[in-house]
Amino acid sequence: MNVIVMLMLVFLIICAVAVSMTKDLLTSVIIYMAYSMIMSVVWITMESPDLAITEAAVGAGVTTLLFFLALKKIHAIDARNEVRKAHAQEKLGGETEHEK
Amino acid sequence: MKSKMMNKLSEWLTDEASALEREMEASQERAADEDEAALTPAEIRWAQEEKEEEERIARRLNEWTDETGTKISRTLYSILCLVICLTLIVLLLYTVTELPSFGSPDHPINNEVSARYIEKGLQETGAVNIVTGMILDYRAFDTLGESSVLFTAAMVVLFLLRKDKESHKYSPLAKVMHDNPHSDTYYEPKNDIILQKTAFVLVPIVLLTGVYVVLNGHLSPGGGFSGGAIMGAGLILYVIAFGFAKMRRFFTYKTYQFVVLIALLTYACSKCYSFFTGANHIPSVIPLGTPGAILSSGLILVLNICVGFVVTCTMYCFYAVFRKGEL
Amino acid sequence: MQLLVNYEETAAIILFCIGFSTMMLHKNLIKKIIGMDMMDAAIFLFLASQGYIEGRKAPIVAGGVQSVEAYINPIPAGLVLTGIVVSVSVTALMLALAVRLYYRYHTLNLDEIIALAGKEEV
Amino acid sequence: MLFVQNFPFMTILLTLICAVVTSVLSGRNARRLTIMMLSVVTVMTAAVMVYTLSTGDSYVYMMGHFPAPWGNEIRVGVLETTMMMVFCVVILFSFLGGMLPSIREIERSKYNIYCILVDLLFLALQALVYTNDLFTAYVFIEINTLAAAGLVMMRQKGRNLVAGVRYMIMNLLGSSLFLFGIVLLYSITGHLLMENIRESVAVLVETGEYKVPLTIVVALITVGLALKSALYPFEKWLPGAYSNATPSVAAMLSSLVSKGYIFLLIKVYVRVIGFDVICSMGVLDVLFIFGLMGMIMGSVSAVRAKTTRMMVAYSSVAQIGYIFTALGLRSEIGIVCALWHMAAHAATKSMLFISCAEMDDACGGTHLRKNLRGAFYHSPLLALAFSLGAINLTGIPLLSVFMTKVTLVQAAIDVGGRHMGLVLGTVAISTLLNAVYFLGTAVNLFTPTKEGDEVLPPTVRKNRYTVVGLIGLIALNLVMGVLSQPILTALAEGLTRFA
Repeated sequence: MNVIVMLMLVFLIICAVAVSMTKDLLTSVIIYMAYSMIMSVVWITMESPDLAITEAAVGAGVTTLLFFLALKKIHAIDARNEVRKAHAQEKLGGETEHEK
Repeated sequence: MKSKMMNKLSEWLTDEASALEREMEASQERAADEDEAALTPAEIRWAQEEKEEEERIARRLNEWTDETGTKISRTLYSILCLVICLTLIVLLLYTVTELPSFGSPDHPINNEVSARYIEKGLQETGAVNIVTGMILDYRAFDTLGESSVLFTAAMVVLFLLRKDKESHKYSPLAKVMHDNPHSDTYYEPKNDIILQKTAFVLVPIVLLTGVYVVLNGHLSPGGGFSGGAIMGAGLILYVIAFGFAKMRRFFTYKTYQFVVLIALLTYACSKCYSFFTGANHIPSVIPLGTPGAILSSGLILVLNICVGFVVTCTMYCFYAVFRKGEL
Repeated sequence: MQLLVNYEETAAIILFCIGFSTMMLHKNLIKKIIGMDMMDAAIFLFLASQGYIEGRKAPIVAGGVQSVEAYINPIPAGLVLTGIVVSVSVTALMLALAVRLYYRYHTLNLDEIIALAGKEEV
Repeated sequence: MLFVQNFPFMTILLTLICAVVTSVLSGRNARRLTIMMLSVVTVMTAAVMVYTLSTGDSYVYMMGHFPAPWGNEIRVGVLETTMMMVFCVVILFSFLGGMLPSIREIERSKYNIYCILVDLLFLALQALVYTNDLFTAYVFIEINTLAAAGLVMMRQKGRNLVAGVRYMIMNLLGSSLFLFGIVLLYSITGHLLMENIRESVAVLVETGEYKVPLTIVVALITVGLALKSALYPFEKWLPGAYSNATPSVAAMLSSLVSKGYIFLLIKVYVRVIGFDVICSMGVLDVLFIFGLMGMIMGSVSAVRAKTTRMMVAYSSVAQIGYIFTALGLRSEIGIVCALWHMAAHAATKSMLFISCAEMDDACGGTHLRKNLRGAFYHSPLLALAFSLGAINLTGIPLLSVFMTKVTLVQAAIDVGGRHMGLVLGTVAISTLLNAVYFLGTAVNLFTPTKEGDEVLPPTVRKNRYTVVGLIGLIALNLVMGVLSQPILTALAEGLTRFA
């Protein structure tokens, strides 16, 4: 039991470092979801089922969903975002004009 | 005499407010009509002077920071952060070595407070789940604050993301994205048969689980918040599968407002009652019931249901506002 | 070695510091938000680990047993429950703010956003 | 239990109920309800204040059916009610005085959210002032932070959003550190209620156990709350947030939100840990040094500011420096001075923010030197309010801030040694700088415009809300100036019972 909990804690730390290191936002959000999931299992091993249920429903469920929605809105998921490209060009043009 | 004065005062202030509002409306309309030509020459000159000066300063700043400056400050900042972080880690780990061993019963926090919760909690609150009894009865003021935090966050999110004139005016991208019929905001699934069939089975199960967790909050793990989050997830699944048009048939912004209003008012009023009677040493008349039955533990069941409703609505509201900008 | 005996607390401290440095060092708003969340979760892990007692059960009265020796300490669990709600509210607000800022400035880099905001007229 | 003793609990619940009801009202009704609620709460707080002053004693009020270490409770004493009274009056008149700009600057369909957030801010402030439990304090700190961030962003301009996000990041960092502090404190003492922690800490100090953890706890809580109240090295978020927000919000933030955190910090020092324990830790020296630096750096930035609002915002940094310097003097008089300056600064700064924002509108521009000349001749009330605030903060006798400076110097002389020299020197420099920027501006307001200058016609007509708000704030400042000695005595007495 003790060893399993320790392994999960090590996994939590690995997850945290990975979230910090990954470049891609979507990947880091998914890793963060795994972090929440493991956290809820750790809480079960610590005899706090209330916390485990809440963390599973909120941390791994709703929070991650909100992160996905936010990413969808800022088009980090959808790389084929023409609106953004068009606007980036417009912005670049605007800046070069400003520099002149 | 007094009421007359109050009336007069309120009339005086009300007149003022409506006059102000009329004026604001008129001025907004006027502002929309008028062009920049309305500026006086003096204003234009001042604006120009201001702009020139700012540009001069900006140029100087840019020259200084452009290449080396930002890099150096950035590196310094990173090093500072790392140093702070390392100090923090060393100090806190040192603290951990001084704390009592993990899992040992003679920890300072295992004192008379927790002993009473465990030994008398069932008789005093009627809740089998001691954690629920503790947060909704012994430490109810904290939990009232917790619900207010959720309410505050919901209000600020609504304020930030609900569509209005202002949010489109300043951002071309937002406008394009809102007007684009293919964007996520307008996308309504029409015939995604797999999703719909799955949701048809799953949504009732998820909602029922949520209801079970809320209603059994005082008997088993869970409670208003976790059950509410599960029910909110059920509603979100429904909306993903069947679209906002169907959802609107029974859940609109008005529903959201009404449910949250009623639930929070019930919550606040029942807490009002129990705080008032508690502080004035009046015994509470609400029966605690037989421990273990579903209709037991007095106000805790009511509070759990209220919190459940608030959380369900708030979670769905977060989803809808993030996705569509309206409920 | 006390650090290994208190392994839950040690892990919580390490997670807290990883969250702290993620929040301070990354320029990206979403990363900052995740870092903040991890920090909060680490504090909750620390708090919950204080309440655990070896060999005892979750504080749900079963079989009419109401002795202190039977259950773990319920207070940390209750406090963490409150804390999780606060943390999720904060996350939702910060994400809404990030979306709003992206609409306005088309970037998530906080330094760029501050620079852009400094340039625009009042 | 007397009926009047129920009032603090009733005001808290009333504020919450108002906030909830406001969510379904239209903007106009929301405004009316909020004004009514604020006036009722002010009257009730006044009643409680009279009661506590007449008995001179404090009482605890159980929030629920269970006594102290098991249930939550609030504590009401002279100190709490006096501070709360000032805060109530300030928030009421700031809300009234900033009404016109708020109507103009906030989207119509979202006006009721502004009222809700003001209610919630006020709720959190009351709970912070009255609470006797550290975890409750954390929960209400979060409400305070979220509501304040929402209020900063009310205008929805880009700069407001940026100010909001900087505010949120700094404040959330602060609350995380504060939370870690109370979690550590809980795990070494086993209590969350202030009195019980105090007993445990006394035992710990006697036996010498947990010496390092206790210091770390104090450091974490201090840094967390200093971050949130914008002590000097952490003040980067402040000018943007204060100068871009709508004036009533700027007034509330500068005079209430940061003061609530400092009041909590004083509570933690005096009631939770014990002031003599804190004095032996060296945390106060750090606060003292940063307070002094804040006094100078804030004033220097204010001198260089180009708009009135920026100037007033930077002067907040300097004034918070005064409060922390007074705290760092390690003496009872120092704490009394800090408490008094919190009240005096709250009253003055809210008046300054509201009058300067209205004056910017009245003069048709925000530039400090060009636009404001001769403002007295077309908007006398605004100019009078602004110059009253300005000369008050410079420290003219018979007004409230003068008493702060006198008490601060007195406390420093009592302490003696290096502290005395540093305080005397810094107060002198800071007063000089204050005089440069505040008196300069005030004189500018009364200078008639010359022949050649173009004068813009006033763009905004005077309105009764502003008049009521400003007259209320002016009256508050004058009353505090006249009654400064009795109030200081009451605060000192309250402090002895506070511990």
